Amino acid sequence: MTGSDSSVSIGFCCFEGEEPQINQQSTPAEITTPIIALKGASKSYGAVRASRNVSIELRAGEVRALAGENGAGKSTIVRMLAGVQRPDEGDVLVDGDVAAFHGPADARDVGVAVIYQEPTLFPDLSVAENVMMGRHPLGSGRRIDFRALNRTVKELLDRLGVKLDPEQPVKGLSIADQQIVEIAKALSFDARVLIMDEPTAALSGHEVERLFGVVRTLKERGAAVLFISHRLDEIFAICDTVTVLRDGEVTHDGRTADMDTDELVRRMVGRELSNLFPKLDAEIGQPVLKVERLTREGSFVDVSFEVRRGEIVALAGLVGAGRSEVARAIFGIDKPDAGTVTIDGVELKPGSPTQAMKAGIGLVPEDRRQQGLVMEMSIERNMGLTRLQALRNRLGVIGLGSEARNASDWATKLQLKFQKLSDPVGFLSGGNQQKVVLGKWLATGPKVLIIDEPTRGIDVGTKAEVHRLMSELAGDGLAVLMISSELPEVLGMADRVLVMHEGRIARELSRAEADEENVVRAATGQVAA
Amino acid sequence: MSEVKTRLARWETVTVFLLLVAILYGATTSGEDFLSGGNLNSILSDISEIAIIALPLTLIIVAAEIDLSVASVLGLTSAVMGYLWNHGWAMEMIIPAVLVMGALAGALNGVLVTRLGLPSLAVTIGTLAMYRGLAYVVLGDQAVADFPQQFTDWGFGTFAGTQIPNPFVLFIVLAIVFGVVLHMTGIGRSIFAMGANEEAARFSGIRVKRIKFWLFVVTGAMASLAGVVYAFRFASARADNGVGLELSVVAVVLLGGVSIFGGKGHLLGVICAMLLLGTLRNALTLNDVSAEVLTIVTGSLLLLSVLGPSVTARVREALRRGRGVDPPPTPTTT
Amino acid sequence: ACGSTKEDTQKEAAATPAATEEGGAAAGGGEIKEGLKIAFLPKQINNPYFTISDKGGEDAVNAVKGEYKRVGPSDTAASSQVSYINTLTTQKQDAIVISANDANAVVPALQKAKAAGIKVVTYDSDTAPEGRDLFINQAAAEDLGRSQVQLLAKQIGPEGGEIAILSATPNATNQNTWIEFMEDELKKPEYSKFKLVKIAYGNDDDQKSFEETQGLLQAYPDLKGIISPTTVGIAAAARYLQGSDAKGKVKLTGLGTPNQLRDFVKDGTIEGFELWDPGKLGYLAGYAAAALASGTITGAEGEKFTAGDLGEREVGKNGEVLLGPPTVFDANNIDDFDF
Amino acid sequence: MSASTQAAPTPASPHTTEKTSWIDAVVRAREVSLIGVLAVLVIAVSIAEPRFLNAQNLRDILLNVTIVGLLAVGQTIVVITRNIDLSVGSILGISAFATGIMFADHNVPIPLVFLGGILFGAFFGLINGVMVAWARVPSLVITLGTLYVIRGLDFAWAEGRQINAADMPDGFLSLATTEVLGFPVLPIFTIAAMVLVGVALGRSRMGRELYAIGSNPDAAVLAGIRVSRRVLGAFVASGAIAGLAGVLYASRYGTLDAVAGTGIELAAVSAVVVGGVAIFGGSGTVWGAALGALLLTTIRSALVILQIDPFWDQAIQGALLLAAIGLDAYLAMRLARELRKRRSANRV
Ligand SMILES: Nc1ncnc2c1ncn2[C@@H]1O[C@H](COP(=O)(O)OP(=O)(O)OP(=O)(O)O)[C@@H](O)[C@H]1O
Ligand SMILES: Nc1ncnc2c1ncn2[C@@H]1O[C@H](COP(=O)(O)OP(=O)(O)OP(=O)(O)O)[C@@H](O)[C@H]1O
Ligand SMILES: [Mg+2]
Ligand SMILES: [Mg+2]
Repeated sequence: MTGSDSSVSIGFCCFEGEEPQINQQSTPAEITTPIIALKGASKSYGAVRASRNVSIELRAGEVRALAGENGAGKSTIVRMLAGVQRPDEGDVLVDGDVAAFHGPADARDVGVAVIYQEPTLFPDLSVAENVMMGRHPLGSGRRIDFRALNRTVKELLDRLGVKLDPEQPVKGLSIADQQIVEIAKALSFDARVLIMDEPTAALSGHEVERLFGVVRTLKERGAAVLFISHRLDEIFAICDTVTVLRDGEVTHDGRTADMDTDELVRRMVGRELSNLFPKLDAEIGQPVLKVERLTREGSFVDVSFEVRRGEIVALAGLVGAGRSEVARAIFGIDKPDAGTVTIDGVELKPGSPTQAMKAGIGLVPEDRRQQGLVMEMSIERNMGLTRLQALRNRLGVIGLGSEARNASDWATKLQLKFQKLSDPVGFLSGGNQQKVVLGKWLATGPKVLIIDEPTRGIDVGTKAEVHRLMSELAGDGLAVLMISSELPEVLGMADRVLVMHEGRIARELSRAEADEENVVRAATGQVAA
Repeated sequence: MSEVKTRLARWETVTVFLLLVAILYGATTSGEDFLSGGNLNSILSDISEIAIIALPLTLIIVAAEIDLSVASVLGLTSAVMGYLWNHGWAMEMIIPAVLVMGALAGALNGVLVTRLGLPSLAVTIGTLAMYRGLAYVVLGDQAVADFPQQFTDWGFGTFAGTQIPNPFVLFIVLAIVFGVVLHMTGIGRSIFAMGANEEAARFSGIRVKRIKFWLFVVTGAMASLAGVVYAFRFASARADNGVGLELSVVAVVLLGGVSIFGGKGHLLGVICAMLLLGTLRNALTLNDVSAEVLTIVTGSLLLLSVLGPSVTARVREALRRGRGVDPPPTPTTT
Repeated sequence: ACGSTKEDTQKEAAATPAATEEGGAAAGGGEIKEGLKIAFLPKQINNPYFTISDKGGEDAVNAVKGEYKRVGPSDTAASSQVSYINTLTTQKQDAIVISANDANAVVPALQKAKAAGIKVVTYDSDTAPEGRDLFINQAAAEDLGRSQVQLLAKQIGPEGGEIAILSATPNATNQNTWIEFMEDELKKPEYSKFKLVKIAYGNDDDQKSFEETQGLLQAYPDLKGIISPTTVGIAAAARYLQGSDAKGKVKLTGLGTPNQLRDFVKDGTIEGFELWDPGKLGYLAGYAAAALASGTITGAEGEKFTAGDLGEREVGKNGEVLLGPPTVFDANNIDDFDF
Repeated sequence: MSASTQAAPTPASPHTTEKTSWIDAVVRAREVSLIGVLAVLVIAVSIAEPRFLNAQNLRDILLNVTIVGLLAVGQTIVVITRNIDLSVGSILGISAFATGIMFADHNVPIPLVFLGGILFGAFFGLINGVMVAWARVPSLVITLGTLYVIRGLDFAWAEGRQINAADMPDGFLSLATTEVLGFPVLPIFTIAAMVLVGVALGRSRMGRELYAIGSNPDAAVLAGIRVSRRVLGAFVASGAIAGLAGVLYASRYGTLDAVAGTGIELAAVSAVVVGGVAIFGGSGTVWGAALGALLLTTIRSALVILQIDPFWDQAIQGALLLAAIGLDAYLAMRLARELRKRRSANRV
């Protein structure tokens, strides 16, 4: 590796000592054959037709966006291109020829690198091994040369501008750092095609910029990039072309330069969207939730604030600032080391979610698959989980149909799209799953609702609906504590913004004071509170 | 897929079907021997202890934990019963005392699993050895066989003139209680939820640790109860009572369609599975099939119980896809 | 005291098996019936010792033109034996010949079998008397216990020393009875120089017995001798001694089969050991069961029956029939035996 | 592969020095702490009973650990992939019996018997592996099933027959007693297997892929690892090692019937757990597992030599196993807390 140092740049580490096989001259994208393409591809999961007759082409030097609502079939396309699944009909073409991928390894062998939507790391293994799994540099006797491995990965991480120890196990990393490992993994080999399924969902603006820098370099070097994100501004910032999906079908394929956000949204949802952040003014009443000097070693220090009736308070900050940890501690999932939480003047016992629920707190957690829902359980049972006591009849037994009644009420109110309430909740699309989580907490009739990343990974249409709901709830006198990494959401929805930086509340901003600059400055620690 | 088809494809249904086949086999090959009341009695009494322990163990496995120490708790119970009886305790005192002891044994498992966060498989392999060891410490090489007649009579006797053994009647009562708790109460829902996704259960305000702890306690107490039944049924208390029974109980629960990964299963399936196993073994023994074949049959049934659903699902998948390749499991994404 | 049974007359008597209900003394000297269903239920079906003994039983049952059958568990749990007893009861066997894993646990099931008219004979390992009609005793427990001590003492010599016992499981009834007699024998003045330092349990498991032997030698460096009154134990102990420095120095005796121990006797690891002939034990049990089931005897003390090649046997106290004194095997005679 | 990688001078990577905190030491030093516990145990016992340290006893401990240690090595391969193999006791049993049969009835030469035993075990491992990997069924259930089935086959095959030392050649039996340079021969097999497997797991791509599979099976698929094939391979390896253990069992104990090795799977699993191999896959080493086996064997031996009442044996062993995993959990908890602290320190 020493000899070839100069030829190694971001994204092109040639561990086998070979020259990068990238087409160095940047030919205009239009004339070349696509490096990889789908032709007339269809794919069904049971009755769900996730992909219908989709054609998409990725050419050298092109960054293409894939846009669409939740469940439009974006990840399905990724899986077909990555060789994880084969299309039921249609073909994958590599350099114009039909390729039969039998597994992800086949796709990788032709130079397809993928960042999947779900984390795909090995928590017990080191950062370096995660990046280089299956491609460890070998020393004598075909044994792995760990020193070379760590060095190579260190170099790669340095180029990405992150301080991560390659020998550290992934287990202890924050979600953002884990995402960076994913990115490093995809960039670690000689990729001709880079596919990224919502790589920025867990990243802060700073890290997103870094990533974009890498993408641009790749593009210059002649790689093809497929980029998926629900943040439309990112699409316009980095992508040359965009493919829009609706219900598994391609509805538009064109240059980003030729369209604007409104048009993109219209093509995605098939209708006009008026107001994305319909925050209504609500009457703000007495403080309900009071947090005083809450501290948890290693996560956050000395956090104090209050939330009033009818108020939406946003907790902003960079990923890893400790916001979710505060929410967990308030709800009692973790036991704080010091400090108190009071609801309507009554102090809560630390570390007891049951007590917190009784006192009227609800928590919509950030990770709905892991924390919010029991995927293989039915919609109605998931909705009933928070109300097991209330659903009992006189005999102490859960009455026949009482869960269904409970669930169908909320399903109607939240306009849930489902087939049967007895279907597993895993059958629903992401946005609808989020509604189930909301519903299960609203059903408890909380006084305070903590919503962690209310719209993470949710498409624009559903997003607007969730925001409308939050606004309505606040209007009905609910105290809402919202944690969000999306600045527009924070600015659009909150009556008050608390900005966290490195485990402390760095600044409190009123709705009037809160603008992009103030929040970012506070979040990055540029102003003391 | 239609409702009926899904239901048919459920493993519990297959178990019921196999049970019917086993009965038919017994009835046609051994005729009146098999169908006699006395034989019914021996089928049912042979599975008494397994059946009693399988009830709480079903709950534990649905909650994605396991308890391998049950047979040792049974043995320890027998040993302590013998010891206390030798020391002049009244049987009316001994029974509650050993039940409490069983609950404590379960509580130790529970504490280690919930408070220290240890994997229950490892913990209960440890207590499997420890409780059996304590049984030897308590009773050594003695066998206590002079329990009062009315108790041993109960263990061996039948219920109100029928051919149903008394211990099995006890089981039926307990089965109803456990069935209701698991399938019709909030606790049951919580058990399913934490078995399928413990974190989500915690985030729903379910007291996961507390419920798990009590599940272990109840399992200990029930294993103890099985120990009492065992001691009475065989009129004998020895330190080695019930050695190796844990594997049979686990086998029965899994055969009944309960997923070892938690979150799935039905108590009726488990009950069918134990009747199936009891009936089949009985019918085979009546036909002079040797012990080794019985072992093979037990093992094969267990294999079938997990392979059956999985293989049919994969075959169905392959047929549907038409292209006949096996897709790697995909992380479901929306 | 009734006369001898005429085993040569094999008349097809169509009486019900549960015929003999005259309590007390002599049954009217009947003949052994043909077609008796006699089932052997050993402690463990795959145990080689029982393979030999039940072969003898089969010979006996065939000789009386009965229907022989052998069932049993593959583990040594009492509970599994019970389900076999129940099955045999359901099948209406004429007699069950059983070696009990637990003297008490099988009794209720055996009583049920008896109530259904089935005769019960125990062999090798007895049950509580109410569970059976006859016990075929391989050797009087007292003889066996004392003779093993005598055998070992002779090998060690008058200077005595530390000795240990390597038994089967802690719960094995017959072993425990023998051990009691061994301890009693050691109380005699001529053994004052002998000291029993430990009773170890090898659980009739090769590996465990092997390691226990090794532990004994480590823990008691001055050990002079080991008695292992179980075939598994003595073989494992011999195998350990053979490979260790203690070979020949630490004497080993106990109960074992000649085939198993022939090599050890020849290479001097073992000087001598004893055992009854297990085949004959099964043979005698088979005849006893046939006699009971035919109603020629009832199991009362003093009754006599003819047991094929073994000649006439008498029922002793407590319904016991004694096989006879054990044979001592040593380098001189071991090649005369093959079992 | 690339020579340049090889030739690269150690760039005295600055980060390697700064992060040698005690946590990393603990993470890597599971084996070290086991050795520590072992040392304390040996010292304590030999103070109480000096004869514990004599050559014969140490040799015996080594011999005793041979078989369970070997099984623990095989078990590690499987456990690392987030599976478990409960059928090893039965595989050992049937392979030991097969060894006896090969000698007694067919006069097979010794090296071929070794090969035969290994292949025999590998065959059953293959059956396990096919069911686990192809049908994607939990291995706990599958191997619980084959535990019964294989033992049943063993019974059916043996039909109550016992094969004795006299039926086997002296050259084979003497493996258990002969020594090379004062070191008994039998444990050499275990050590060889351990080194082979240890290096393969730690330093080959295939080995690292096994860890990856155990750490996150879904991600392993996406990383292009042939998961089914690897898991299948792990079971075949475990079976083959159990087969070898069966041959060694025959050599050591000399008496073979259908019950050989009953229940030994729990000892192997215990050793693996004590040795710090995570039961949920992804971490642990064969060195740890082998040390776990050695520790448990030494404890057993100490109990005998200290003349502890045999009735206490099992209870003490169970309690010690609990203590070992409890300590493990405690250390892990400390580690997690330390990591948390370290994170907060890092941000400042
Ligand atoms: N493994 C699966 N089994 C069944 N249905 C699935 C599976 N994976 C996806 N689906 C369904 O296929 C459709 C398309 O899913 P896909 O994951 O491609 O959507 P997406 O566009 O990536 O959505 P999101 O923006 O939420 O990630 C959805 O309706 C989803 O519910
Ligand atoms: N998977 C994890 N394992 C261990 N620690 C983590 C993990 N994720 C986050 N942390 C740590 O917890 C603290 C708070 O992290 P977290 O990312 O939840 O904060 P946040 O501000 O809520 O960010 P987010 O936008 O992700 O909700 C940080 O110190 C982070 O390093
Ligand atoms: Mg997606
Ligand atoms: Mg968060």
